[in-house]
Amino acid sequence: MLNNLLGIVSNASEHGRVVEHMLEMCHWFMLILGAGWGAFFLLSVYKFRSSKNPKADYHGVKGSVYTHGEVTVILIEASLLLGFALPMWGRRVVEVPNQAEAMRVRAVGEQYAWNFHYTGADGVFGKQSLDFVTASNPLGLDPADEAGKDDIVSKNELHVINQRPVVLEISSKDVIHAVSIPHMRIAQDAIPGTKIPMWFRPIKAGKYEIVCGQLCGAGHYAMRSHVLVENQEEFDAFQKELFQMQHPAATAAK
Amino acid sequence: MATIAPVEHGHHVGTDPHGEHHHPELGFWQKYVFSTDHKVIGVQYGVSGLLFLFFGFLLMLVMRWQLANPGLPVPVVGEALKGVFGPTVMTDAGALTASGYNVFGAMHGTIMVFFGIVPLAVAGFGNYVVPLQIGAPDMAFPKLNMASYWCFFTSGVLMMGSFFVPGSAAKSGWTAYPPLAGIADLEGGNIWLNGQTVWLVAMVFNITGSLLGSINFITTIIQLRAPGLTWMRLPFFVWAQFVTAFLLVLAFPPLEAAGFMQLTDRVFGTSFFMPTGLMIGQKVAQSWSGGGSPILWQHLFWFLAHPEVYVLILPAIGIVTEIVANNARKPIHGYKPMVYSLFGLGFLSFIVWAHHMYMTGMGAKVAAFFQITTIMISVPSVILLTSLILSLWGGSIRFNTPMLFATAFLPMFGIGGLTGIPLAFNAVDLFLHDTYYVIGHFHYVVAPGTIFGLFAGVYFWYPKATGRKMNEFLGKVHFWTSLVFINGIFFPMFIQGMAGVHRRWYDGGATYEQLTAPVLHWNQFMTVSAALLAVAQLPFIFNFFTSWKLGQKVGRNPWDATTLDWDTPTPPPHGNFDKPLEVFRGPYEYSVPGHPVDFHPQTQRN
Amino acid sequence: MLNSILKYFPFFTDAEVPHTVAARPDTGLYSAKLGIWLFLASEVMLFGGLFSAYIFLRIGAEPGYWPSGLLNVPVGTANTAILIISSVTVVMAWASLKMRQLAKYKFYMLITILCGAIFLTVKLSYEWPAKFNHFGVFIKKEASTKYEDFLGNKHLEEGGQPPRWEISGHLLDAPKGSAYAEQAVKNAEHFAHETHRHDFVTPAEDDYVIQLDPVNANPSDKDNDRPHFLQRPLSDKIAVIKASDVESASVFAPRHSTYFATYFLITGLHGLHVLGGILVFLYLWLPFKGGTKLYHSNPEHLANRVEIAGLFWHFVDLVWIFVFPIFYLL
Amino acid sequence: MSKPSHDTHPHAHGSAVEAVHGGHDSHDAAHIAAHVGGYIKVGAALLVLTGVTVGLSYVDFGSREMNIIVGMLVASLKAGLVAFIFMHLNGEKITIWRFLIMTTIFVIGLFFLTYLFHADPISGTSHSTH
Ligand code: HEA
Ligand code: HEA
Ligand code: CUA
Ligand SMILES: [Cu+2]
Repeated sequence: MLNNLLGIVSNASEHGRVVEHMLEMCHWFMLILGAGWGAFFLLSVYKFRSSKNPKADYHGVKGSVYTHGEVTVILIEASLLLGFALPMWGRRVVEVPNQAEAMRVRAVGEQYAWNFHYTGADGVFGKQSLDFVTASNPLGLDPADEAGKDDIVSKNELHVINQRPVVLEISSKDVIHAVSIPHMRIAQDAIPGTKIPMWFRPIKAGKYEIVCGQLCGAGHYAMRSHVLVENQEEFDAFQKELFQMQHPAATAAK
Repeated sequence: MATIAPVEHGHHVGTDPHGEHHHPELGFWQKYVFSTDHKVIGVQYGVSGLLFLFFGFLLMLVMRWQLANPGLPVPVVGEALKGVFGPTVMTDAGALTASGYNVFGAMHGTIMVFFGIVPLAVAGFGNYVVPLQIGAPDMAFPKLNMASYWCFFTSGVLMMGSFFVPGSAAKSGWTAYPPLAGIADLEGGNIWLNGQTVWLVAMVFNITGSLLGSINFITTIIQLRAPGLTWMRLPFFVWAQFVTAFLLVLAFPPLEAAGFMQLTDRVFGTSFFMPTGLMIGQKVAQSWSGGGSPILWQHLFWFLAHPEVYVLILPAIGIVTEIVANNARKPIHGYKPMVYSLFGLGFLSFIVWAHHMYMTGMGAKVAAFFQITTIMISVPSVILLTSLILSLWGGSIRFNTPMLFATAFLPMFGIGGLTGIPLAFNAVDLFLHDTYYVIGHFHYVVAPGTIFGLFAGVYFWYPKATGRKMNEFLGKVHFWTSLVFINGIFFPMFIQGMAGVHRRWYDGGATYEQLTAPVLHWNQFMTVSAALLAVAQLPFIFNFFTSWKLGQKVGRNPWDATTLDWDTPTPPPHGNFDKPLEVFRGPYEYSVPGHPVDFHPQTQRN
Repeated sequence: MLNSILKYFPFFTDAEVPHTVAARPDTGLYSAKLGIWLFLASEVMLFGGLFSAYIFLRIGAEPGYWPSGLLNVPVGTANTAILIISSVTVVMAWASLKMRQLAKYKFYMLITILCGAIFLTVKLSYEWPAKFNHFGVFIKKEASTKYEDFLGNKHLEEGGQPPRWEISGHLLDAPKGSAYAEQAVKNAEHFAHETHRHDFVTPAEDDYVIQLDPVNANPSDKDNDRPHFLQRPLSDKIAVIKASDVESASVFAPRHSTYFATYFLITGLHGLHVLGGILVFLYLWLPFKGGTKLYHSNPEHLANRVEIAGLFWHFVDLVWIFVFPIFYLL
Repeated sequence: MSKPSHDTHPHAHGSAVEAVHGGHDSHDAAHIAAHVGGYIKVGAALLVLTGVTVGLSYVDFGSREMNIIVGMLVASLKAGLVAFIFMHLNGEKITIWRFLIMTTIFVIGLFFLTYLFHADPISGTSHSTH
């Protein structure tokens, strides 16, 4: 509720609900704490202004209510931490969905675009090498590699299948970018030289913006791409279309 | 030494006729420019800090214009800006370019943090007030003190000069993350004379200045306390400076090391932060041998930069504490827990740094560690803030200008601090990282937080430094307008952040139609608030300069305060004190039951 | 007024700040002593940052990209000994002053300064320049089998050792009249040209002709599995390496590899500290107002200064004690 | 830091006694003279240990890591000698000890945590090249 009041974007991923829930609790905690403190603060300021209370009391507040207050704060924070935050992160980084269940996509950033690399039908990424990189082969796919014969690469559009987990293997060619998809409640830096997996499970079909979440140069603000959450048929159609475009020879042979 | 006879003295409001000193007159240069007197150096630092703050604010005004009106020429001054900053930064029509936006953003952050707040809060107030409050004739190493300022000055000149090198100043954020910062401005340019390289060199000078200053502070506080001024009788501001100085001494050097490394990456082609196979355009970058790690920079940077944020806030908390005690006319509630909290904060701030790096792919163990420490660090902050709020209870609060700013500091810091809590949780930070929510979080702590604290300090100690008070009416105008407009800038940031608006966007988010549609209109509101905030500073600037000559004259102790800084002639002479000192009690003995007046100075025997 | 303060702070110096010479009773310290230790604490963090970067990068380095045994161990050992001796002499110099033996002080201080100077001279005249004559080529992994004769990766694998991707030696020393002479001269020209501009080379269009280091000349020799104490001369074997097989090539300059980058940065910064120390010692040794002249007016003050400078010097020695094994031996 | 510190080490120079008298006295000088022989012995030990470091680096302790650990242990021993004897840390004042201990904790944190970051990435992270 508080989240909505603050205008949070709608959620489109499974774990997003948990994130939202946690954020909601944080905000309630902050609101109550802030309101309590604020009320006390305003009361003190009003009640003890010198015109009304010309003589100050050397001893001030007595008793230890405030110690209890502080202990409560600590307890609430600790429970948020131990009850939600830590387990959640543990799940996200350890329980990465397996090969069979999830779709794997490589997301490779460059100034100022995203390349999304799909395995194609065989489920295996083709070999890549820096030597093969050209403008038309931005990921340096080895043309001789069998596993790469059915791979496809899409620019600035990530197609995923509704309800099926996606593991993004995020990396970058030049500087640090970040894949941030507010609707999916995820973000991960794209660090050159490192490939980091990050996963989510979309639960609502639609087209959502992917933000480049790290300053990457003058074009950073416009490095926008989209994630398209589709059903299986739409996805297959997309895959086929791209395959025909990127492997004209193979298509012709068939 | 301990047996020296304590000196009786009575009520000592009013100037001391014997205040002037008996030293040989120094020339102008020695007295005001290359001075080793802590007060002169304090004023030098303070005024430099204020000017840099103002400049950083002006940069931000141009940026805020751009955010609200993407691509439109800056009104009135657009042409002039083009003339000054050149074509990288401004278009012919006088609008900010995308590079220019990044230049201004990086420089706003750098200038505000390292050239504005730290010099004003730590070095300015620290230099001026600390020796006075502990009853010392000067800092422990006066020459080093001077060297510190001139190191800082050099770094300031370099940093400002960097606007005028080819390609303009640094444009990779104040965080200067490589590889972006490593490759910036190198192609075709001069490897030495370009924004990022000059930024690094300037930072090395800045850091050196800070280190010299901090060593001096710590030594001074340990060695030069007046007799009887035991540790638990120190004014809280001194404690705050003490811990701050330790943060600087121990956290800055790793950044200095990192600065050297980025420098050699840029000029000697080493690859500390450059991974193998880096491609620029579609070509493998041959200038680096590879094998480095961009993440290493982030570790070394945040190892400093997290303690640095406490460097920004602690002096302000110290100032606010002084002013709250003085104007509530009662002792601080929980002085000792506050001191322990300071140490807690100081200690913990060294082991939380990776909460800025949740996005870099950390595993469950490391993430758990840093989340736990980050949550732990909020506890001492809560104690500090709670103690301050409780200190108001039962007081007889005088709402003069310093007190207004100090009072407003409390809820403002509260909002900033509270919004830090969701960020501390890794899984939530996934959603909020690098959005305007973060920008809102930290501006609440640094702008209406720290800056208000510093304004309070300026109004409070101005009479000590100049012998005249600043105008109360103008002060109140300054306060109320600033309070309203500054919230007008920063509160909407939380709303934008929740909607997914990210920082460092040249067009304020116009490209991302889907995300920003519901909240884009706030940009206008915030920008107008920022402009009005600028107008609201005019009374302050006017007041600051005119009161120097025209303000109401005051004596030694215009605020009826208890600490030693109010026990010197106003303004204090070279050597500071005109009488032997001995301290008999804690710093905030206000409204002591049975005492005839409502304040009991530390030096008064009974 | 001044007098009344003076009475209160009996140890006023010209800067009018107490505790510059004599200790404050409750801390037992004179200010500069505290100051230098704080400075050293910050230095610990500075070198700590650098060493932690070293560890981070070394752990992250792929096998075969962190060379060892390239530095001259006898020279390094000698330099270590020299620094240690200077640490002894500087503490003796301080002790002599404390015992008010000016002549002895001057003698020990002189030795300290000389040791520092020798250390730096060895660095600047031999150790660093030697690196700039030495050349290494990292072979692309795909191409490494072609150069198995020089890399010996099979042998290394059998012994459970990390692979080797680098071939090193002298680029300029192809024997006159040999089949490669012409090629070598061409490379030399290209190379010299490049080094003068920056201290790194972009791969030449031409192939590299290298007179090999003994290790690369004989990579499968068990003898070469561990670095040698004494460096052995170049072999007279020559390798020709195709430019297209090269991943990166450079003299042993900072640019060469992350190992050399850290080596030059840390030893460079350390060298600057040595230089700083020498200058301070010179000042304290010569009859300046703050130097030996001070002995006659306030010997304790001079002793303090020497103590402070000495603490700094010991710290510089202490850093070297770690630098030496890390870069030379391990 | 709140109480005046008392020397725990009787040989500490710059003691409170000296401070009050403003410096040197014969008592002090005698102490120093007693130390001088010690300095030379420590210097000799350091030289020997340098030799040991070099020697040990040619002994195979089973793995490179072990060799590094052994090397670092010897280096730490040497560093300890320099710090405690030459830099007089053994008799140093409590004030200095306090912040040096802090410094040590933070440096170790810096080393350890950055290392941990390396050792504990999100599972499945890979580094593409060297
Ligand atoms: C002075 C500066 C300052 C201070 C004090 C803080 C304090 C805190 N900060 Fe903040 N922070 C910054 C400056 C500061 N920060 C900056 C500059 C950045 C961004 C840098 C960049 O990326 O460019 C940042 C970013 C930042 C991040 C990274 C976000 C991201 O990039 O994704 C995180 C995450 O954990 C964080 C957490 C915290 C926490 C937990 C505190 C805690 O210490 C807060 C503790 C305080 C409280 C808990 C308040 C207690 C008060 C009450 C309980 C009373 C309430 C009363 C009323 C409302 C009347 N901060
Ligand atoms: C101490 C730090 C500090 C301070 C005080 C401020 C103050 C302000 N900041 Fe800034 N800000 C940063 C540190 C700070 N900022 C950092 C680190 C970043 C990130 C940079 C990056 O992305 O790399 C940032 C980024 C940042 C952004 C995001 C830009 C982007 O990501 O695209 C915005 C946007 O509105 C902003 C706005 C403001 C505004 C309106 C103020 C106002 O509050 C300013 C108000 C200032 C005053 C009220 C003081 C004026 C001074 C005087 C009046 C004194 C004059 C007196 C004499 C001359 C005697 N800041
Ligand atoms: Cu890519 Cu920002
Ligand atoms: Cu932080």
